[in-house]
Amino acid sequence: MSEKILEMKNIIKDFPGVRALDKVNFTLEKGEILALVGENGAGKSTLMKVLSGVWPYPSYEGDIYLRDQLVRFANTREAEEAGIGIIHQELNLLPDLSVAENIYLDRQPLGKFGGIKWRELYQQAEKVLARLNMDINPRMQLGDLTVGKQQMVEIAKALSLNTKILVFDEPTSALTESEIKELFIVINELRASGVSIIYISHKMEEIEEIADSVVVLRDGATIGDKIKISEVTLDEIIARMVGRDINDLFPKQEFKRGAKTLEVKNITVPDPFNPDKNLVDDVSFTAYKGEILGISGLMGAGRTELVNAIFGVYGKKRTGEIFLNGNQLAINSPADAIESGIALVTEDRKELGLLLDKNLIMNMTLPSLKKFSSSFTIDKNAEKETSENYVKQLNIKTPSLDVFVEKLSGGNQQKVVIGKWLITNSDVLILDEPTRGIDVGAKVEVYRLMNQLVEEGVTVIMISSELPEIMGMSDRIIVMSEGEKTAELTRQEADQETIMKYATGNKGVE
Amino acid sequence: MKKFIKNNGTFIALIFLIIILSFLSSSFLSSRNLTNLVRQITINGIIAVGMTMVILLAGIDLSVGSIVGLAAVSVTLLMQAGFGMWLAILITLVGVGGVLGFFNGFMSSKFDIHPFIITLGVMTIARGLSLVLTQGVSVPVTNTTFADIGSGYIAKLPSLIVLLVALILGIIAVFKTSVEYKNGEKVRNKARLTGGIILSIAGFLAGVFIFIGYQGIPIPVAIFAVIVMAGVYTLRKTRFGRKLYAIGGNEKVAWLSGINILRSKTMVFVITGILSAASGILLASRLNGASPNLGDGFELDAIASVIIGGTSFMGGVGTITGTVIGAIIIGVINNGMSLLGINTFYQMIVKGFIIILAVMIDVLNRRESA
Amino acid sequence: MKKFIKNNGTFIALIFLIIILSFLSSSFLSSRNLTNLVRQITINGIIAVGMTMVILLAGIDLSVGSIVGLAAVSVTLLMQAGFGMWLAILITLVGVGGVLGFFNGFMSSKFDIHPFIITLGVMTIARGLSLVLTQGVSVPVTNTTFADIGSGYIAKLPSLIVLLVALILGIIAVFKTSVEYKNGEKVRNKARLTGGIILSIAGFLAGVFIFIGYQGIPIPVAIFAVIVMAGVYTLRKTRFGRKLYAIGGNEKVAWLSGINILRSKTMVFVITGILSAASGILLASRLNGASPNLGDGFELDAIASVIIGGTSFMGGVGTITGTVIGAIIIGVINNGMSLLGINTFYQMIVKGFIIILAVMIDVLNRRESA
Amino acid sequence: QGGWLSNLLGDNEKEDDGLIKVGFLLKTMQEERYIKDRDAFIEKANELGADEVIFDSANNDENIQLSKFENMLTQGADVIVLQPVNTGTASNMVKMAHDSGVAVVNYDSLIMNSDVDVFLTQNSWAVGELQGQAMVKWFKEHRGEVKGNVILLRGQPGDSNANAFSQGVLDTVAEYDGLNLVVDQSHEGWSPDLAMATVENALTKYNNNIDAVVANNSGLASGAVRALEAQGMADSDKVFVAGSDADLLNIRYIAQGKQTVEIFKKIKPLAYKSAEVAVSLAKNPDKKIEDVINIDRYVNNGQTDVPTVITPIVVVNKDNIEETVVAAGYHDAADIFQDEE
Ligand SMILES: Nc1ncnc2c1ncn2[C@@H]1O[C@H](COP(=O)(O)OP(=O)(O)OP(=O)(O)O)[C@@H](O)[C@H]1O
Ligand SMILES: Nc1ncnc2c1ncn2[C@@H]1O[C@H](COP(=O)(O)OP(=O)(O)OP(=O)(O)O)[C@@H](O)[C@H]1O
Ligand SMILES: O[C@@H]1[C@@H](O)[C@H](O)OC[C@H]1O
Ligand SMILES: [Mg+2]
Ligand SMILES: [Mg+2]
Repeated sequence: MSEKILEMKNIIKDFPGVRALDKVNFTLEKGEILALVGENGAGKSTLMKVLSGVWPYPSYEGDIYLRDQLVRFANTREAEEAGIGIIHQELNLLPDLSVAENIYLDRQPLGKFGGIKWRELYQQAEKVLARLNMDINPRMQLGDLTVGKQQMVEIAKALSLNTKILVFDEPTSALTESEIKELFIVINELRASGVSIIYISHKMEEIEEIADSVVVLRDGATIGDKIKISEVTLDEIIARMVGRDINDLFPKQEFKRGAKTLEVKNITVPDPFNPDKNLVDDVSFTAYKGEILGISGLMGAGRTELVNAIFGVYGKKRTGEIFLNGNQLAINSPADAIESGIALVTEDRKELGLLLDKNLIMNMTLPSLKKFSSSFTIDKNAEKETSENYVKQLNIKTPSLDVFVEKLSGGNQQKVVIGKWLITNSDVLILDEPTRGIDVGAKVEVYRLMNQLVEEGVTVIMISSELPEIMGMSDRIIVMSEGEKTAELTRQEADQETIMKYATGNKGVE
Repeated sequence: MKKFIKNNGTFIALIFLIIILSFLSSSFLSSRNLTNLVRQITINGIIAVGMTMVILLAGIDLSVGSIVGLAAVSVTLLMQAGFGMWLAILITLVGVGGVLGFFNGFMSSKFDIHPFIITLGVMTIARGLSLVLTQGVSVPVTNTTFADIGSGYIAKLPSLIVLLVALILGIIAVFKTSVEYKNGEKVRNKARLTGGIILSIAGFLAGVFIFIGYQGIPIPVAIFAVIVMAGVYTLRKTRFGRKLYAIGGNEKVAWLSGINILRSKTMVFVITGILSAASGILLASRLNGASPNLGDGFELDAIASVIIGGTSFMGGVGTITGTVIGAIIIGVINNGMSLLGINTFYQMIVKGFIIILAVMIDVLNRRESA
Repeated sequence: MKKFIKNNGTFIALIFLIIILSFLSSSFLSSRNLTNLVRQITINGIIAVGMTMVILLAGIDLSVGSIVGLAAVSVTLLMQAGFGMWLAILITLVGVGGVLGFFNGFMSSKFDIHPFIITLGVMTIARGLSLVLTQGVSVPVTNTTFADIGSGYIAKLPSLIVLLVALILGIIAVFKTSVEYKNGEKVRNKARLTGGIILSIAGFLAGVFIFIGYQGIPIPVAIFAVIVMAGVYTLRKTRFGRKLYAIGGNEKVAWLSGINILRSKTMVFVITGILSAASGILLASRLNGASPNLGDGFELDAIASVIIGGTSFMGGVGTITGTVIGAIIIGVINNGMSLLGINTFYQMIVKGFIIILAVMIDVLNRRESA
Repeated sequence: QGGWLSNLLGDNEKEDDGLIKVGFLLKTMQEERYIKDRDAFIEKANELGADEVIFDSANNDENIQLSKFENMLTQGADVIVLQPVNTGTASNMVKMAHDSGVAVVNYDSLIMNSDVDVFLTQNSWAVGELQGQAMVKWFKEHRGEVKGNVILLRGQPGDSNANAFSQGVLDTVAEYDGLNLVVDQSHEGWSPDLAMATVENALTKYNNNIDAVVANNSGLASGAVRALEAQGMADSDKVFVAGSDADLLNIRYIAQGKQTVEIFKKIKPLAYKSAEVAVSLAKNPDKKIEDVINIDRYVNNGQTDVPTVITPIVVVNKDNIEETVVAAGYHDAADIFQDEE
């Protein structure tokens, strides 16, 4: 019954210093949901960019056949017209425009005299959004939506194109559980209507749940043939991906709880857009040496705001007290926080974590420049040495220390951000979604690293939206909902149901 | 309404300025002065409309002033050479404005060179061309009807009709745009409706007072009004206009969405070139002659109008109505200080502060309302 | 080496220009002309060093030319009023350059207003102030030693020593920077080492030919050299310099990494203000007097030098050596055309094209090598 | 009186408020001399009974000048004294004024193609001629023959005065075969620093074989003096240098023997006479111009023969500083001869 709709043959794609794709062969059937997996930097996104015209012919070698017909796209528009839609790994939307315009950018319905028919535009947008069961007003400015909703808009945009092949490049890294459920329903409907889907994700449970078959990429080449998902175990897939077996996905180690380190009292941040609401509402907690404190909650619960508040992002708008090792800190800016020994790995690495067009060294040493300088001058050799050390320690894949970090794959970028904060040698390390978008192998490395840090006496606080991760790695878990702390659970108390109960607003503490 | 409040900062600054000036100078609020004032604004205003689009793309165009000069020289020389007035105008619009604009846009976009440097080059080149063409000497206009373009008026009765039509169209537009959708239901935004109607009527009355109170609508003002309306329509209602916001917002995203960046950018510079040339032609007509130095420094007033009007240098955000307010502010400052007889040296100091202040009021106002 | 190739585009353009000019004009390559040429460059060059930092931050400073004028006027008037030369210079550097620079930086950074608009305002204000202070009249210098700053020379022997020291320091620096780390091992980059040594020696020989061949090193050139070295050092070696690249790269990331944005930005504008004031003082000294119009339009040459030198308007990318090459290109164009006796009108056309060409060669070159 | 309705229907002839208002619009204030033009004019006009002098200047911008001219009309000026930014593009202002029944007194440089009422000038086009004559005289005295290399430093490219001044110099050079015009360059913004570079480059190119530098104004000349000074040639016996406007710095150079001559356009006679004409025209709008002031000659501006009044200009050299600029109260002797410690 299978009808081959797409075939990519011997695709080679080179970047300066890297061969990202090395003779990749790849087929896709009509109505198939194919999972494309592999480590960070394996070449998944690159392959999809070749397919969707982002890398136009002849910037790659090899041939692409759509229904046995050779195609060579000169730009994304041509790929769209051939029925290929893609939802890129990064959001590609315009925050200053309305939701509807984002969906129909440059495809707005026109009236007789070339004027845009706004009303019709909004109606069309409403319809597409309805297909996703999304209650989003198409007139809203996109930037006013949460990241999750923005991601849904991006999906709506691809849907509106009437595509035959739809690529999802890590679509769920910013979605809530329920949004993911909605998305999967939509994907299944699409398959039913004959659309073929390529699905990229680092979340193995998702692969298992949604995909028909799986292709593994490693170092720019496919490993083995396409396999039916029913004929393979997750462990086997992972082993193919990383080239070795990973036995323990959450290598949690036990330590003895030590002294009180970070203690925050009554942290409150007002909502600038809504005087009756607080982004963070009177949150207090204590963290100790020798344990990992997890912060859980649904998307939009205010977790990021809480750690930002501690980190001085809101300046004097934040109220409440912060103590470190018993001393009260006056933190009014990130500089103050860093000075006091607090580090924050931000959740959005591209916008907030990295200088994309700077090399690894510059990125990694930025918050700790003072360490590498006597008086005014920077000791470049010391900088290089330290960076090199951390690149090794974190197993960052890069041709050299001199490449711009934008050229690294997502996971390796994330490791650079972590490295940047490790170098500060802070007492407290806060990680906001530290494993978002990174591959299984890398995740495990991050977890090991967290263990090692705890062992060295660093206080680790981790925000995560992935329940297995939170439960697998934390010693204690704070749950938040709508800016408030709703529970504080021990490792033993915390199971999926309990966390979800508090995350949806039931209060458990005080 | 939100947009209105956002632009309010500058608008309030303008109203404030006008009130102060009408106390300080008795002639300020006369029909005659206001007619002059509006006409004085058109030269800069027309360029600023184009500059808005350029800055929306996060670009800049330094060559507008030199294009003004070259266009003035060209239209005058062409008429001297025996070309009919309209043909001379057409050749100048296309051959000077269009060609130089194309060069600006194509070169900067194709080779990915910041427009600052390309238009700086063209600024120097076009000024050199004006000097070479005229041999550095000013050129008189020989055609007698040419002067009317810049100095003529639409007679009072037709002017009144034009204003009335504008009022009616304005009110229709207010009705249309005051509809909102809440949960799929049509709702009329009462505040916006009344506000809009009051503004329309106030605008109409001001128009009657200013223009009918003097000699009718000056032709350059009418031309400017048409250009502004075309500009507003383009930015709000056409795909081309929306592409500019997209490109200015994030060029990469726009490109991934299949927008032809090169074409849109080139087009914007062509439009700006043509508008600058139009401004130069009007100026030659008003002066009844052209000299090679005309337009020197105009880029600064145009850019200042755009920025005072709330368009962001980062691209992607801005409106032509804002720019018009910006241009009026600059015009009012110049006119007011001249009426007050302030020493030119002090005029410069005051003007500098007012430019900074106008933008600051706007910024602080936005911050408060945020 | 990579960096060198990247800057090569402009550098090649420069070498090209120099070769053409030495064929076209016999006096071009004389020690005397080159000494003049280098001295003519310093006024713009000093400002361009500051402008590089401003543009590194994705900013712009339009007020530099007016600060030049105000500083020239101020230092001259202060000396007339009986202040000693050094005191007058100090007051001017701090009171004119520092204060206006502080205003530029603080206002734009604190209130998040694009520096274009703040410095446009200050440009107008400072020019107005110069006019008010002088009543529009030019002011002669009365102090006789003041003229030496702009016109004097370091005698030949000390000049030679200075050049030798520079050569030695240069070679040491080449040795230091040609070390690379590969897998933790120190490796010496042979190509970079030989290239660097050849360049150092070539520079030394050129210095000897130019300066010792004429009257020694002109004092303004020495001042400029010190400023350039300090600038290069600051950007390459200091935390402050590193912060500028970070802020220019992504302001939010820099802030979250603990950098005080307000302080760094303000500092950059203060430095630029002080450098512009220094340039104005030198100019007054060279002219032995000041007129309120001095420095008019200097911002454009400074910005052009920076951009030709490969600094990106988007911020975060650029070097002072590049800017120096840019400034030399502009100086060579002006000097060359003047020696060739090209009609001023055509000079403008040629200059415009060369500016565009220089940047284009650079861009195309980078594209190829990428 | 009558409210806006009558205004709406009525005509727009200027209402007479009975006051004597005189407008005085200069092209710029950014040169030393213009302060003096303004002060002298206002002083005289007030003395003659003007109720108000509306003064303004136009930043050397034709478009700004047009606006300011309109503003003066709006303010009810009875007569406007106008120094055009550009002689070729000022006729429309005259027309606008006449349409409103306002007379225009043309100041300093002649407005082309217009029926301007009267023209008062210091004989601008004679500036270059005088510089040329002084140069010829200098050659005869110092070199015994009129033979040598001449540099012409022009002001703003395309400026109408720069063109007029330069023409006189070019005429002189053309007249003498021995004179060799080796450099002829314009300088944007009348910039002294650009002029200095031009002369430096010329000295290099001609191996210091430069005999005369003629500049369109004082600032340019002072740049030339500094370039010559660096070669030890700033000596009025070695090189002839002429400027125009008699700025203090240049007069000091003349006193020090560094510069040869400056053209001194006596400001006061021009400003006084203009004030006189303006006030009497305002008082008697219907009088013939010939009844108001003595006309020296009629100059054709392409449209009509304009009644013209000429006030003198003088060559200042080392020997007549006292009788010229000092006597006219233009500069203080103390400032000029201030001892160089
Ligand atoms: N624009 C580019 N320039 C240079 N190198 C690039 C570019 N884009 C990707 N690469 C390199 O190509 C390789 C493949 O990257 P790609 O983004 O396809 O990986 P990926 O499999 O999608 O990884 P991830 O799971 O982290 O998203 C990496 O080594 C990356 O550094
Ligand atoms: N810039 C902003 N403007 C308006 N509202 C905002 C802004 N940033 C955050 N919010 C709102 O604040 C609340 C908490 O935001 P946020 O998404 O950061 O929470 P979170 O728990 O950290 O979730 P995430 O898992 O996405 O990090 C949400 O209601 C969100 O919509
Ligand atoms: O007096 C001169 C004036 O006539 C000219 O137009 O501008 C420069 C001045 O120095
Ligand atoms: Mg990817
Ligand atoms: Mg978050």
